[in-house]
This record gives sequence, C-alpha cells and structure tokens, in this order.
Amino acid sequence: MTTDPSFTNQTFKIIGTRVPRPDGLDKVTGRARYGADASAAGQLVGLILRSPHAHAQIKKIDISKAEKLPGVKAIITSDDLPDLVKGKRDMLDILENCMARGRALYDGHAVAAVAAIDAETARQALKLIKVEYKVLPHVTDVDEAMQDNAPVVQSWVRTTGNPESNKPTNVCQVSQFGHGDIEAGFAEADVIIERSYKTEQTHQGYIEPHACLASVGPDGQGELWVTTQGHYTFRTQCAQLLGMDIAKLKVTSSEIGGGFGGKTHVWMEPIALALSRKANRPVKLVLTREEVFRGTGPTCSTSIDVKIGAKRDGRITGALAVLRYQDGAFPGIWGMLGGMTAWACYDLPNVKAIAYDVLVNRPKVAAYRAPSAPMAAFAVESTMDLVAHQIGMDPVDFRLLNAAKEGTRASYGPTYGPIGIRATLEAVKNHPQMKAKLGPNQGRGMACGFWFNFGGQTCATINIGVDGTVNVSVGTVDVGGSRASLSLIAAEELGVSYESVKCTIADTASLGHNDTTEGSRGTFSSGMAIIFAARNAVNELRARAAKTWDIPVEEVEWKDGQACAIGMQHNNLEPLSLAKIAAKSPRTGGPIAGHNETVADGAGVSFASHICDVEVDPETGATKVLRYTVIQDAGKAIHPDYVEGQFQGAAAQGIGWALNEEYVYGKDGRLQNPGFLDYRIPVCSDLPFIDTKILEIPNPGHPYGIRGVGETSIVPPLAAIGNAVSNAVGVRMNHVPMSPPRILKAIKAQRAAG
Amino acid sequence: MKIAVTGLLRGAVGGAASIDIEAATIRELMNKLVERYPQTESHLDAGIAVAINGEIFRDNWGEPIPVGAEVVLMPRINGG
Amino acid sequence: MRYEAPTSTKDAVSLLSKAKGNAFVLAGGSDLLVRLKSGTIDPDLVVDIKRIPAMQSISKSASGFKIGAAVSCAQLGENDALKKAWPGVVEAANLIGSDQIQSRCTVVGNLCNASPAADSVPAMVAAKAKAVVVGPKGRRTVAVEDVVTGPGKTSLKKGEVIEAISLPARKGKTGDAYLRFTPRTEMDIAVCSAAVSLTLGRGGVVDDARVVLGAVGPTVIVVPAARKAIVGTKLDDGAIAALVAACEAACRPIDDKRGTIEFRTEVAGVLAKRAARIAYQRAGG
Amino acid sequence: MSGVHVTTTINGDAVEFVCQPGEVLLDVLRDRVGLTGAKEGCGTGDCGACSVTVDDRLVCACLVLGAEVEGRTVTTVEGMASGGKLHALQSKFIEHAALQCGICTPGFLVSAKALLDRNPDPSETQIRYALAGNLCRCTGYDKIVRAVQAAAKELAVDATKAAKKSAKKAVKKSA
Repeated sequence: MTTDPSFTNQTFKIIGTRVPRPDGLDKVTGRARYGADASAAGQLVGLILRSPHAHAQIKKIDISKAEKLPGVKAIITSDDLPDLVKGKRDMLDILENCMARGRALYDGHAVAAVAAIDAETARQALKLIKVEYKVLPHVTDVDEAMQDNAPVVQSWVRTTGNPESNKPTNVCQVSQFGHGDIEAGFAEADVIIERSYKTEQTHQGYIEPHACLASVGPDGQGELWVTTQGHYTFRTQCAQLLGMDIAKLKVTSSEIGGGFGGKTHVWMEPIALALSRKANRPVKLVLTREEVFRGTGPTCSTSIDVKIGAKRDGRITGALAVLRYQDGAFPGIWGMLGGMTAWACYDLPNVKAIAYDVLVNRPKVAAYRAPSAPMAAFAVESTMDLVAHQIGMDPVDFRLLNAAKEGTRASYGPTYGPIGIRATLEAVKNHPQMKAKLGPNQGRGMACGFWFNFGGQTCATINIGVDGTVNVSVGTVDVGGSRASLSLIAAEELGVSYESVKCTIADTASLGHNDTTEGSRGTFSSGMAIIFAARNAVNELRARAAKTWDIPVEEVEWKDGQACAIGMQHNNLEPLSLAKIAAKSPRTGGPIAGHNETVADGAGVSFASHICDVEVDPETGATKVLRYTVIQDAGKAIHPDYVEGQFQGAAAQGIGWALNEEYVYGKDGRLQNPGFLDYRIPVCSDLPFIDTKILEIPNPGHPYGIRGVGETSIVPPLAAIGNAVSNAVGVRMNHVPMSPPRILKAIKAQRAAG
Repeated sequence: MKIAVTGLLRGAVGGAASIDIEAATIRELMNKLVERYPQTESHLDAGIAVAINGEIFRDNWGEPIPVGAEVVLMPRINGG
Repeated sequence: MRYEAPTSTKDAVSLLSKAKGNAFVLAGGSDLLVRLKSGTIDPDLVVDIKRIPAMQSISKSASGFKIGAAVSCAQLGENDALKKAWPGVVEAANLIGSDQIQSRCTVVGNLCNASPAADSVPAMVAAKAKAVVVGPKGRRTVAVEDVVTGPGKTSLKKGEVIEAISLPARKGKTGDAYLRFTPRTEMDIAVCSAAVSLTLGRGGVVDDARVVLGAVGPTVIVVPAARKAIVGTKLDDGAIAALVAACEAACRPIDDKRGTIEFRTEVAGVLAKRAARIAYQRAGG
Repeated sequence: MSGVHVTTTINGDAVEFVCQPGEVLLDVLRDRVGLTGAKEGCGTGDCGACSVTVDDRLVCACLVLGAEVEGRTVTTVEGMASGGKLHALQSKFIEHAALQCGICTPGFLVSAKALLDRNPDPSETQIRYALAGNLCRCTGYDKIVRAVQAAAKELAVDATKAAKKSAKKAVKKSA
C-alpha cells in the first residue's frame, strides 16, 4: 500500500495522517446504534405484505379479518397514501414503489402493511390479509422488454429523448452522447472489433437491512430514526408524500451499516410513518434480508454492444456503444449514466454512445457505487483488450496511447482539466505485479474505470467550547469513516490537534439541508463547507483577539492555531491560542462559531486502473483471484487508511459481481435467490490481500485538492477479471457474472471448435 | 455563444448537438433556454447540469459564464 | 409451539410419538430454525436432543465408531481417531457451513434434513455408515442410504429418532475422500459432490470401492459401475476415464439457480476422479 | 403462547428471562436483555453479524433458540473488553482501520477471538477460512485480516511476558 503525493504541491500538518476514527470505540464494543438498535416506549412492530407475482392487477385487498385480530393497531394500503404530490412523476413513482397502487409491478412489491403489539401478532395479521390478484404477463429481461410484443410495465410511459416516440413502450428514454463522425472513423480504421455483452443484476449487499423507528402524532409532528445515506432527503420525501411540514419532521440518521447507493431514497420509511400516524404510536419497521433483496433497489442488468475501430499504430478512430439498461418497474437514468461513462477514459475523435433506459418487472433500480459505469466498462474494456490483441499491441500501451488527458473533450461533453488516467496507467506499467511470473492456467488482466463524483448542497457548523475543544456538525451521513477525515480537515484549518475536534452528524432539526451522501461527495463537500466554516470561525477568533488586545482586527493574523499581532508596534504581544481566546469568549462577545452553507460544485472526476491475476480450473470453470492491485487518483488522501479501505471495498464488490453475484429470476418472474446463501457475495477466503496505490492528482475545484474516492474502483474489476480469465484459459467471457458454469461452457465450446 | 447539448436534452432542442445562446450566468442561460425551447422546461425540473470549461455545476445558477468559455448542457446525475 | 429438552432417548421418543400436530427434532438447528423462521414449517412441538447423554459422544470400539446424534460437526473434526480412520467423512462433515454452523450442525441433522446436496451424506454412504433408529417399537439399524427417500423426505416413522451413526472399523489399506463443488470457497451449498471410499489389496490394486455422488439426483447416488471401473486397477488413466464415464452416466440432476444439468454432470465426474485419487493416496497407493 | 423461563449466564452475569419457545437467542439478547451489539444481517446463519459464543463455541445467535441456553454461558461483543481495557482485537481493529460501516464488526471480533483462543498463531489462510462465516461488504477483508494478525502478535507477546513473570515468581518462591 503506497501513496504517491508527487503531484501535489500543498503541504499539510495533519491531513494525510492515519489517526484512529472517533466512532471506533463504539463500533468495537457494540455500543454504536444502527437502524434497528433504537426502541421507543410503547412501540409497535411494523411488517409489510408483498406481492408474490411479477406483475398483477390487485383486484381487492380484504383487511377485515386482520383488523379484528387482537393486538393489531393499524393496517394500511395504498388507500391510506393518497397522491399529495399532484402527479409529480418522480415522487409519485417513489410512493408507488413504497406501496403498489392497483398493480403489483414486481415480485416483492409492497401491497399492504400492518402495525401490531408484537412480531408474532403482526405476522398473523399479514396472513389474514386477503389480496385478490389477477396475474398479468410479465417481462424481466431487458432485451425482451424492448420487443414490440413485450408486456408493457407502465402504461403511461412514452419514449423521451432522441428519438422520441408517442406509443406505449418499455423504453422510457434514449440518450445520445459523443462527438465527431463515427462512420468516417470506422471507415478510416484498419481493425474493427464488434462484440455484444450481457451483465446480470446485482445488489449493493449492505449487511444492515433497512430499519427505522417512526413516530407521528395527531398534531402533525413526527420523528424518524433511520439508517440512511441522506436524512435530509428522507425528510423531504417523507414530508411531501405524507403531507407533513418539513420543519415538523425531525429525521435522525442512525449509524449506517452500509449503503453503497441503496439507501439514497425512501423504501419503507413513509410506510412506517403512515402506520405510526394511523395508530398514534411509535412503529419500528425492520426489513428481513429477503425483503431487502426483493423489495429494495438493486442495480441494472444490461445488454451492451461495443464497436471499436483502430489504426495499425494503435490510434482509435471510431468508438460506438449501444447500451440497454433495465431500470426495474420505474423510469430511471441508469442507461444514460452508462452512456456517459462508457468512453470517458479515452481521447477519441469520433465517439458515440446510445443509451436506452428500459422498464421490466423487477424492483425499482437504485444507485450502486458508480452506478451504471461497471457494466459499460466491462463491455468497453473487454473490447479494448481484443483490439490490442488484434493489432499486436500491449494492452497497457494501447490504453496509454488513447488515454484522455487535460484538454481532451470527454465523450459526455465537457473538456477535462487535470486528470489522472494516464498516471494510473503509467503506475500499472511500472508495478511489480506486471512482471511477476504466472503458472499454468493463470492469467493477468487489467482494466480502467471512470467516475464523475459530485458536490451538491452542504452545510456545516463549527462551535468552539470554552476549553478550546471544537464541535463540528455536518449533515452528510458518515458511511465509511468520514468523521475522522472531516475532523482532520477542521483541525488542519484551525491549527488545533485532531484530538480536540469532535465531529457529529447533525439531525435535520439542527442543521440546514444537506444532500445525500452519494456520488463520493461526503468528504469532498462537507470538507469544503468545514474549511469555509473554519475560516469564518478564524475571523471571529481574530476579532476576539483584537478586542482583547484593543487593536484593529486587520492587525491580527491566524498562524498555527493562534492569533498573532502583526507589525513592530505589537511585537511584545504574546500570541493568543485558540484555547485562550475561547476561555475568554464569554466576556468578549459570547460563543465563537463558524458556519457555512454552500453548493459544493467543482467535484473532480476520478480514474482507476486495476491489475488482476487469476487462476482458472479448466475442469470446473472455477476462478480464483490470486493477486489484485488497485491504482486510483484520490486528489488528496485526507485519511489514507480509509481511502485504501474504499479502494479495497470497491474492488471486492467488483470481484463479487464479476464472478458470482446475480439476481436469478424464474420463468414465473419471481426472484429465486433472495438471501446471502445463494446471492453469493465474496467471503474472506475468496479474496487475497488487495494492494493499493493512491495517486494524488489535486482537484483544482477544491481548496485541498480533494476528489471523491468512494466509487471509481468498483468500475474496472469486471473487465480486469474478464481479461485475466481470457489470458488464463483463452476464452473471452461476454456474460457477467463469469460463474463456473458459464466459464466451463465457454471452455468446452472452444475445445469443440478446436 | 455556442452551447453544446448532450443526452436527452438533444431531443428537447430538436436533435441539435449545439445551440447558440448569449448568457453571462447560468441563470440567464436557463431562462433563455426555456424561452427558446419550451420542451426543455421538464428537463430543467428534473435537473440540468452545466459544465463551464470542464467544471460541472449542478445547483449554482449564479455562476458566471466567462467570455469564450466552453459550455455544455448535461443531465443532472447522481451516484451511489 | 412447545419446546422440550428431554434427558433420555426414551423420553424423546415418548414426546415425539405422543405429539399432536407437527413435531420436529432439534439437534443443531441450522436447517430447522431457518425453516421455522421463514414460516415453511409451523411446529407444535420441538424436541431438543442436545441434553440426552447417549447422543452427546463419539465412542470407538472394535467394531468401529459410534457418533451420537447431538455431536456437532466441529467435535467430529476434533476427534483424531475418527479423523484418522475416516478422513473423508470428517472432511465432508467439516465442509458444512461456517465455523458458526460447525459448532451446531450434526451429521444426523444433515441426513434427516434430506437435502440432495447434504455434504456429509455421500461420504457416510461411501463409508457404509448405518443409522441407529429408536422408536416406540424399539431399536433398529438402517443403512444411511435408506434413510432419505427423496428431497425433504425420510423413511423415519412417527416417533422415531436417530440416536447415532455407526461407522465400521478400518482394516488394511483403506482411504476415503469427499469433494464438492461450490462457487465460493465457503458458505455455499454443494452444486455437486462425490465421495469415494476404497480398500487396496496387494500391489496397490483396488480391492473394493464405493463411489457416491451428491446433488445430482433426488437422493445421493451410489454408482456400482464406477466401482466396477476401478476395482482391480491401480487407478490408471483408463480406469479413471471409465470411472468418470460411469459417474456422468449415473447423474440425474436438475437445472436450478445453483447449476445446470450439463455443469453438474460434468463436474460430478471431475470430482469423483479427484476424490478417487485422494482416497487412493490415503490408502497408501 | 406460554413463555419459557430461562436462567443463564451472559458476559459473566447471571441473567434470567422469559421468552417464547420459538424465539431465537438473537432476539432475546437484543429485545429482552438489551444487548444490541449482535446484529441481524440475514437471520439465516449466512452473514455472521450475530456471532456470539455459547459455552465457548462460536454460533450464530439467529440460529439458536433462547430456550436452548438454559444453564449455559453466553458471551457477546459487549463482554470482550475487561473494564476500561479493550481486548487486543478491539484495539487492533481501530488501529488498522479494519472497519468502515462497522455493522459486521461485533461479529468479526467474536469470531476472531474464538479463532485466537483456539489457535493463537493462525496463518493468513487459517484466518480467512475461520472468518468465512462473517460477511463484510465494506473492506474487502484486507484490513480485517491484518488486524487479526496484529492482535495475534500482540497477544503472543503478552502471553510471553505473563509466562516470564510467573516463572520469575516461581523462581522467587522456590528461592
């Protein structure tokens, strides 16, 4: 594990050190409180009844028997959730996903919910609710859903974008990206490779199921304790869907047991609040693992065609991708994101991506770590290796020759500033793994990946205590250790020790709106707000020092955590430390604070290149990952341990996706493997140590040069492993996951072909 | 000033890859966009991002657009 | 539901035979409690057998080993004598689930759950293990392969429990092995599996053998043709090829979320080949 | 529905509770005893987030009935630290950044302790297989394995020190 800071020219005192995280003790002793760890006096247990059908008309829901069961306090159906958003489609979709409105759109779609005095009573009540369904034809495969005769999932959907259409369809949008003349590019090429790929649906697989404790009274005031990536977003959505005042719903984010995009919008939280409102008692609602798989938002399955044309010298002359992503039963932008990211690593004169967003009878797709990019990268990066092979060029050299750089026009539109793709490729070339010997049936592969990263609305407050310790309040949920990084930033900016800073994730009543922790924005945007808040606090500290000394504030500067008087006339004044100023604050104007409200724009894109060695058992098709290296541009690594942790975790998710993870649907449209037994995420013995190399290519859009680091490294593994498998046993896998049956089949087919 | 249009938005501006609008800020650009191409209004509600010289702005409509800047209208996107 | 933890086999049998409604035996609970919680079973009575002394130990005698029904698979792995005599049976038992599951799961539970993919069953069948069944009408001994009659179904009658599994003593040059295929290194259910137990005669020639396949049919499959293929040989390439062909021919698998017919059939042959070689080596061949 | 009365020992304390016959130990610990350190990640024994020990055997608390622990000894993550002193595994997990979201951490700690109690000097492979019943989705396991290795090393040093100390005492006594 190494960090290469040679690109950065900033120097820091404590940024970049590996301090212990502030929430560590609570988490190793079992004291940390997650979604399901809260209780309220008099709380009820909430449970949800879900559709067993992939697509069905709900003719009647009879709750009369369940209502009479002693201990049942509230039952709700969509009748209890009227459309209060006046047909505003994205919100109505969320509401309809929370509870079916006349039609069950996928296996696991909620149709009713109950709150009862205990779990056993609630379970019995669910059994007593009688739902009359009329089963409708369904479709779960993205290519089948695009056929003219496919069952239509949502009758109101028409194709928007380019081209548009006005007839009922499952294609909700078509987006096009790119520039240049693609046909001329292919005409110029010496070599053209064209391939089709498929990837199956995967789930984020966070270990903590969704859980919340909701309490709403008849006075319209409410509280929600919930595991979420964005409690402000949850507040807004719940308030709008239930007709509550935003200010009167206080949402507190619990410790979150993983999200990866899956906890970015509401699933059952409005149901819990509605049950609580109806029963006038607190309701605790915790999903089972099966419900998490069937009823929350996995990522898309896809079908992608890629065509690359290149000259003999390795220059790519034309690049085309046609991407078909299923969004589940509600329109999304996931295909579009695939289209935007597909070619982002390269400097291409003629490039095009056509992306289709398609509806099927599966759960509403949610974001999953660099959403949509891994599938597009699998298709593009697999084809890149094929082209390199065809023209007889080393795959790393081929990528380096075509890599994007500062000034390259990105395939999705804008021109890049300083970026790190070439640096990661150079680092791959020089990495010892590239020279390590391989044994029989072993192969090495590499691949690149890209992700945007975001900023967004952010708010932070710094309060300085009379003893000189510092409270930092932020509104971005800490998913992976950001409280440590944010404390480091506050300490660096104020010039105090890390130990004197305490960072808290504020509830919605204590701080202004913050966008959800998604798009790798937590440390980037809250870090930015903290820097500005700290600078405001420093201004106040300077003013207080000036008051103490009775000199103009302009003559006070902040240096190394203390106020210093500038100029000859004050040179006998001893500097005042933050602690000294704080101690006097009651008599110099009261509490000292600094706050900042901002839209943290200027997030920098990031790139990763991965190297992977595998061994394939040619008799069973089993693949073992022997060695794995992640090289990624981090901008500036605030806390290197947690940057490495993000790289390693993302790579592990990508490896699981590449080899084993998939949603398996039966012919009946029902999910066959809604559990950790048969939805196979990697276990400890499946993986080697994952080596990392952090490159620090500063983002000019951030005072410290920070880029998001959380997502990019889930992008390369699918193709890196596919390329490694191909180099190990000579078969090109075009279907993810590359499970043993698929690899063995490919090996047999190749043997048969001679 | 040439404004590049990507993705879905092209459908709302008649399929053009770029359009001409003079604007000094993102707000002025958005106002003129809706005025000229009413179909873009629904996209504006869902969110548009504007890249000015490669830097992407999602919410900051006060951002000035320098003379001669590269301006790209992009979909507003989210992550995991 | 009622929970009882009797302290004798007799009391357990009495509780089970008198039970009204659905009665289940709880040993390790790693299958039963999953089914209980998912609502696939709705027991009126659960009889926990872990407090019955006769079911708690592994005993060795001249005739072989007796493994009590409540002995966890982890305990099997800690018994050196058993491991030495029947390494294949022990490794099969130790493959079930994680360390957490190992602390609880039992080979009798694995058998009575009657899953075609049970890890310990092919190895026990290859070892000619027998189940000691106690019921209201007394005690009987049944070959392990006759306990399971189909997926989720056993030949046990109302009120009957398996008190122990007996494994024969080992004489001469013997070896056994069990291999299964799973997509991950741990935690999966076998996609297909193979157990081989063999005895060597003079000059390293296979005198006797038993080849058993798992997860390729409704119950485990004993493959006499595979035995025939290797008996009288030193596991030369021709014998191995015949063994593989016999195993493939014996497979009657299904397509499901865990594997295809094609994959299971082919890999069952591969596993039988590899298991036979390990067993041969263990026998000193 | 009649409850089962259970007398047991949890983290060294005598505890009594009444639970339903079908209620699992995990629910008893979390909802009746107030120990929420063990988490439910799956409820089917596939994730290990609810790992605890019963009579020093590592189990998933979601696959044990509450009624089964009558007279037994249960240990959870809450019982790992002794007073103000963290167990070496706990401090090494913090030091090596072996947790991100932390939901799996209690289970990993209990499992790793069960491993080191049994095998004080495990190889990397032994650690990986011993922890295969605990799923982590954040870390890729890298830093977890390193933390367990570091804890094993520290415990070995502690054990040597303790042995030397008691040897010295023995020498003094005999003298």
